[in-house]
Amino acid sequence: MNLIAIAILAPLFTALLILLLRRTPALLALLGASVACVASLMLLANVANGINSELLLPGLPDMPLRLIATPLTALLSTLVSVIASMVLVYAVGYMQQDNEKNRFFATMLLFISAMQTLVLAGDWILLLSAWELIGLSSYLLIGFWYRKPGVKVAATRAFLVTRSADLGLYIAAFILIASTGSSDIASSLNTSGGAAIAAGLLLLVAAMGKSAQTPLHDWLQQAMAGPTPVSALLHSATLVAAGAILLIRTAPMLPPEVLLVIGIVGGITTVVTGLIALGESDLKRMLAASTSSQYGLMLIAVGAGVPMAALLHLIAHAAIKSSLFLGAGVFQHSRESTLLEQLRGVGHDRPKIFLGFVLAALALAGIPPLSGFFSKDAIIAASLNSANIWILLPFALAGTLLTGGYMARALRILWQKKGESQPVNGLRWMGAGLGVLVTLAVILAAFFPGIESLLNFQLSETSQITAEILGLSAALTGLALGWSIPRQRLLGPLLPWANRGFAIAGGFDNLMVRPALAIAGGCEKLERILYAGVLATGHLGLRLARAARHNDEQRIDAAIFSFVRSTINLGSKARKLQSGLIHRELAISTVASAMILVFMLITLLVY
Amino acid sequence: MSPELIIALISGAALFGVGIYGALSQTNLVMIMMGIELILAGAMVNLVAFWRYLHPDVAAGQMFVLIIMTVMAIEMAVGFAVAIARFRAIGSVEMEEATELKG
Amino acid sequence: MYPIVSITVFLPLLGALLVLSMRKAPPQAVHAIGIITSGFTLLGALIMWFRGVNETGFAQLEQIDWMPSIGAAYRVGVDGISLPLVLLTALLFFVTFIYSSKVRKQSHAFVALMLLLETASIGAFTALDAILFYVFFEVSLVSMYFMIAEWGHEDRQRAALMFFIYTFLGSLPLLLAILGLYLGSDPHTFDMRVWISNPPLDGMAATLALVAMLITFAVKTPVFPFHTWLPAAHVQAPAAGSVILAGVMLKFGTYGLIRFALQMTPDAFREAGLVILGFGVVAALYGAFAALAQTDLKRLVAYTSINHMGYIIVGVAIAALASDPAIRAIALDGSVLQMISHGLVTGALFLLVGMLQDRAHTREMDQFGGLLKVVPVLGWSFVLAAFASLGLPGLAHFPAEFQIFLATLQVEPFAIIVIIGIVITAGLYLRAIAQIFLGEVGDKWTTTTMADLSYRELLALGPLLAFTIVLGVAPAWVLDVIHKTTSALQF
Amino acid sequence: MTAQMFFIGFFGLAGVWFGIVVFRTYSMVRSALALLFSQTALGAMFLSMQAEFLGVLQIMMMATEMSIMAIFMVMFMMDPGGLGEMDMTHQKRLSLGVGITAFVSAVAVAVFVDWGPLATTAPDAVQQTADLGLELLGRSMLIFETAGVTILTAMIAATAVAIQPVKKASCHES
Repeated sequence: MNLIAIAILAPLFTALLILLLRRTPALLALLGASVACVASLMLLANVANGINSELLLPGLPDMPLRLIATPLTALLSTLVSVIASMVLVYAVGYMQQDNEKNRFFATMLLFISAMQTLVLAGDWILLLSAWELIGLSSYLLIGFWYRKPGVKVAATRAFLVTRSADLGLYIAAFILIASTGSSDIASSLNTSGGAAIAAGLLLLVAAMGKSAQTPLHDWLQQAMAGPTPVSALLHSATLVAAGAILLIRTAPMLPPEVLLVIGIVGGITTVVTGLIALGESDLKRMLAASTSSQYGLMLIAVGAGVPMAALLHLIAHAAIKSSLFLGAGVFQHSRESTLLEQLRGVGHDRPKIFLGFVLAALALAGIPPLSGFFSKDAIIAASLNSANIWILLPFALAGTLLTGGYMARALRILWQKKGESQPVNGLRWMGAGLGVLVTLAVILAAFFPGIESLLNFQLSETSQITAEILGLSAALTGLALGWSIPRQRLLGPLLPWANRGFAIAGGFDNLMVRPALAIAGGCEKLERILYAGVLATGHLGLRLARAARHNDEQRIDAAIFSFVRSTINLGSKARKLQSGLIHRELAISTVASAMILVFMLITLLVY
Repeated sequence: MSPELIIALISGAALFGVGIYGALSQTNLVMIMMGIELILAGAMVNLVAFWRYLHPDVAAGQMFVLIIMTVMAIEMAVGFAVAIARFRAIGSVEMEEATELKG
Repeated sequence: MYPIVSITVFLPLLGALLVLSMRKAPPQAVHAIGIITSGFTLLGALIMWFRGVNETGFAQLEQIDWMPSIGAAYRVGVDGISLPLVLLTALLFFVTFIYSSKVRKQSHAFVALMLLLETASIGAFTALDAILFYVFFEVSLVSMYFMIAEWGHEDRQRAALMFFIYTFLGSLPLLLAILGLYLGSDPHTFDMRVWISNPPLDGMAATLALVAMLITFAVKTPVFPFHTWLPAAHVQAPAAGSVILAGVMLKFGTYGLIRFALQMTPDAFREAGLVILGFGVVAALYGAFAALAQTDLKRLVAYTSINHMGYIIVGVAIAALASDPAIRAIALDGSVLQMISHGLVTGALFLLVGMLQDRAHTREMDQFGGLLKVVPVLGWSFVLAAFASLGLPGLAHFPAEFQIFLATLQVEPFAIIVIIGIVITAGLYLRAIAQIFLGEVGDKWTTTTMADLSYRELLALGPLLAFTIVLGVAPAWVLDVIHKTTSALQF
Repeated sequence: MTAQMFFIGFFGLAGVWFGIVVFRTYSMVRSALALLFSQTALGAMFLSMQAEFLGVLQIMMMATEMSIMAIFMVMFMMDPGGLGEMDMTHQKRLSLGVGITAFVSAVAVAVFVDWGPLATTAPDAVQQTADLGLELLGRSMLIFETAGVTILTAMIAATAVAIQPVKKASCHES
């Protein structure tokens, strides 16, 4: 039995099992996730020993579906399964109160298996399918509490934005398949020229959608409507990561122009969403914004031509951000809110959790020796070494700075002052999941060399020092600023705009929804006109037919009736003739025979 | 050419005409029957005359006369039967009153 | 070796006669007859499926001389394009009979009419003789007219009138085209195989015949602007009628487009390819946008089927325009598979809408709300069907649309704008789900108790949804049959 | 002016005269007798035309027949004696016209048709009768038999019509 299949199918089957059994969902979920975890770890081990495995499935004619276990995919799969299992462990505690655990865990497992498929996919069709499926499962998860106000909007928005961006992936996949004649990703990596540029830009669009890059970033913040474990999974290793993963995997084929565009998009995003995070007044929404910002950094790395730096940051960020969210979830339970105002001083009430939160925050800010530090430095180094350093470097540094800023602000608010919290049950499970993730966040850097060797890739040593100095200084400045100066003064005039999420021209609504609805309205009008027209013609035809029929009936009836009447008259006349008097009959017959005789006589004379 | 045939035919014609007049003019069933008798008699005269003066050697002429006699007998029989029936029914054989056949 | 095709075609007719013969039978018995007959028909279709198709040409041929003097004969047979449609038809009728087993209004006539319709539909897909095809075609139209006019909803008369106008407009040109092909063929024959193997007409004549056929099939498919009968008919038709109309009878149009227009006048079709492609693109986008504007759920589904059929038109046009046989095969695979998946998904959707209407007695989406809490099974089934309809991978529509778009991009890149349709459909389905099933439970439904799906409804719905998933996850088992024919297609 | 011609003319005239007399009297009995005489005159006319068999047959038949008729007259007619001069005719003018027309046309035919040469001699009585017998039992067998059967039928029918319906009588009595 193939490990790849196990890694994908174990969560799926457990999900079905949960739906069938309808009991002990948490246990089954943990079981499935751990099986997947073991499978992907074994995959990683195999790959480390240089055994790349592949799985071919029957797909479309001449286009088989393929799953591949290369170092990159195996690594990502491991990341996904590990983070996911930890989040599930946490969720066991978090969802104790909820009475729809079955649905929750089943959807989570579906989500996990879809993500596994995405990272292990070896051809475009499967990638596309998984890409859409995680969209679906995130829709289901964000809309999990579908009765809450605003949730359905958030879920719909999330799916719709990503779906519209997915068109890019569709068309890119079509272009690549057309240009190489095969749906295999590996073979399409060596396309070049116009096809590569077009495909690259389209892939970027898709990635922007999934990774919530500007200007498609606002759906991610709304996605906070879902349960916290969902957010943790969404932002760390699964949904949002998909975009970056896509770019990382296709980086080899991206021509420099596209790389530049990617870098710029990432840079803009990291700054804009960083500002949003800084101006945010809701903890979870702030974390969401920071997610966009971090993925902006990764895009910068990709744009700088060092996708591995992006990969490292992806891995580190996965652990960090998930632990941050989990911590936020605990705070939320203890204060029944995620507004920073409500959460003031919650750190005092939950010291252990807060410690983990702090560690993760510092890691994200990039403080040595935490993992975030190394990954960020890799990115900064990459931008230093890239051709267009003057475009990318400022963005990278600004992103780092902002990261420090909003994390420091969050920490301060969470620590300051006292407030009363309520007991949280299931804390043990949550603590367990959170603990593991925080440890990962802290020590993950130790694995980086191993990963580099696994992907036989060496981060450039040159300007390593510069990068470290720049990054560290930026992070520290950010922390100091964020801790000391309130956001009003930091942002100044930008604040309201940031709170509005820098919605350009009304954002998604005005740019896409309204035009679509307007067109739809126009179609509807045209529809009514057409309908009325056709109906009118139909009625006209019917009326004509009816008139003709009427007319005909009149004529024909008249003819028939007159005929009948005349016949009747004739008959009555004949009755008069038949008097019944013998002598009269006799006379008539005699006269008649006389006539006949005359007639015969005439004929006789004529001939 | 000798006029016997003509004379015979004329008398036959006369009988015929008289018979028709009688048959049409009489109101009494029996009288009507008499008229018919006369008509048939006229026909008989003609036949006999034709046989005698045109084909005396063919007996068919006489045969036809026999047939006509038969017809006369039948006419008599049926006529009287009807007369009896009518008389028994309404006590008269006046044709003015026989309007049952009126359509 | 039984003539399984003919048996499958005429079994429902026998059932109908049986039903008509037993006037006194109670409705339950009548519906039982209907279900059993259609079940056996489905069995026959499955046997046909397992007998399979040939590499080239038609398989399972059955022929009886009918009017030898004019070269018309009773000829039936299947190939990779018609066989899946036959299976789909049998399945849809089966589930429809199960679903509508609650119909009490003149159940005799209803069941008889449905069975007649089934014979006509399967016959139209298996007929290899133009006259035979036309006869089945007409019979199906007429019986559907009665279905709408008799068992429809509030405004059925107008809808039936609409349907009548269009069918009247529609099927006449086809007859002319058939006669033209007949006169063009030498020796004169109505054998469609001959017409396909060497197209009888060329030049202007072929173009005229093509135009005639296109009119007919455009009305049937339907293509903008000949589509206005569809929403009216769908909204007013009973749920069973909608399922059959959308699932089976719309396929006449696209099947005819491939079987007649594309295969019998290929050159003319290739010349007109761009026009047809344009029509397809417009139809797809227009259908999507018009659906977005709807508030009536059933109209919405009806318009999305215009959108999906538009994709099929695009696929066929692309297949005509493509020079590379591989791409042509891809496009045709996609188109045929799209027919199947549309039949399954839209059938399921119309059933669900019907169930919803039975419960709520309204189709206005803003009347509902939070029903996912009230009727979870119904709700999740609808979600599944809706996502299938918006082309989610792993569900029926994705492989088909993927192939169509893939071929489109390779042949006519500009036509790829049609892909916008999948976003629009996504938007409108999500909005529908949000309005009907998500959010707070509408106060109307908190007071009135709404029952979840009964066994009958589950039985009707289950097969469709199951096939939807199977077709999406493993399309190969259907695609192999289709591909065997499309890859060998010569024109 | 041969004797035969004279006799033919005489008897013919007599027959016609008596025939006219039939409708001139007001008494049934007289009419019947007149008819009897007319028929007898005809019989004599036949004889004078050398058709002995037919002549004799005619005289005998008509004698019987007319006597039967006279009896019926007495039975049925009101006023058998014809003393009350009641008119028992109608549509006289029409009848007269028709009769005269018929007579005139027939005479015209008789006069203006060219009858060709007349046969002077006729076979003698024995020969005639033999011929007639052969004729009847030979060529004209069918006609003859038909005539016989017809007479039989007529007799039966006449009887059936004439006898009093039994059922009706019983109804009367009860």
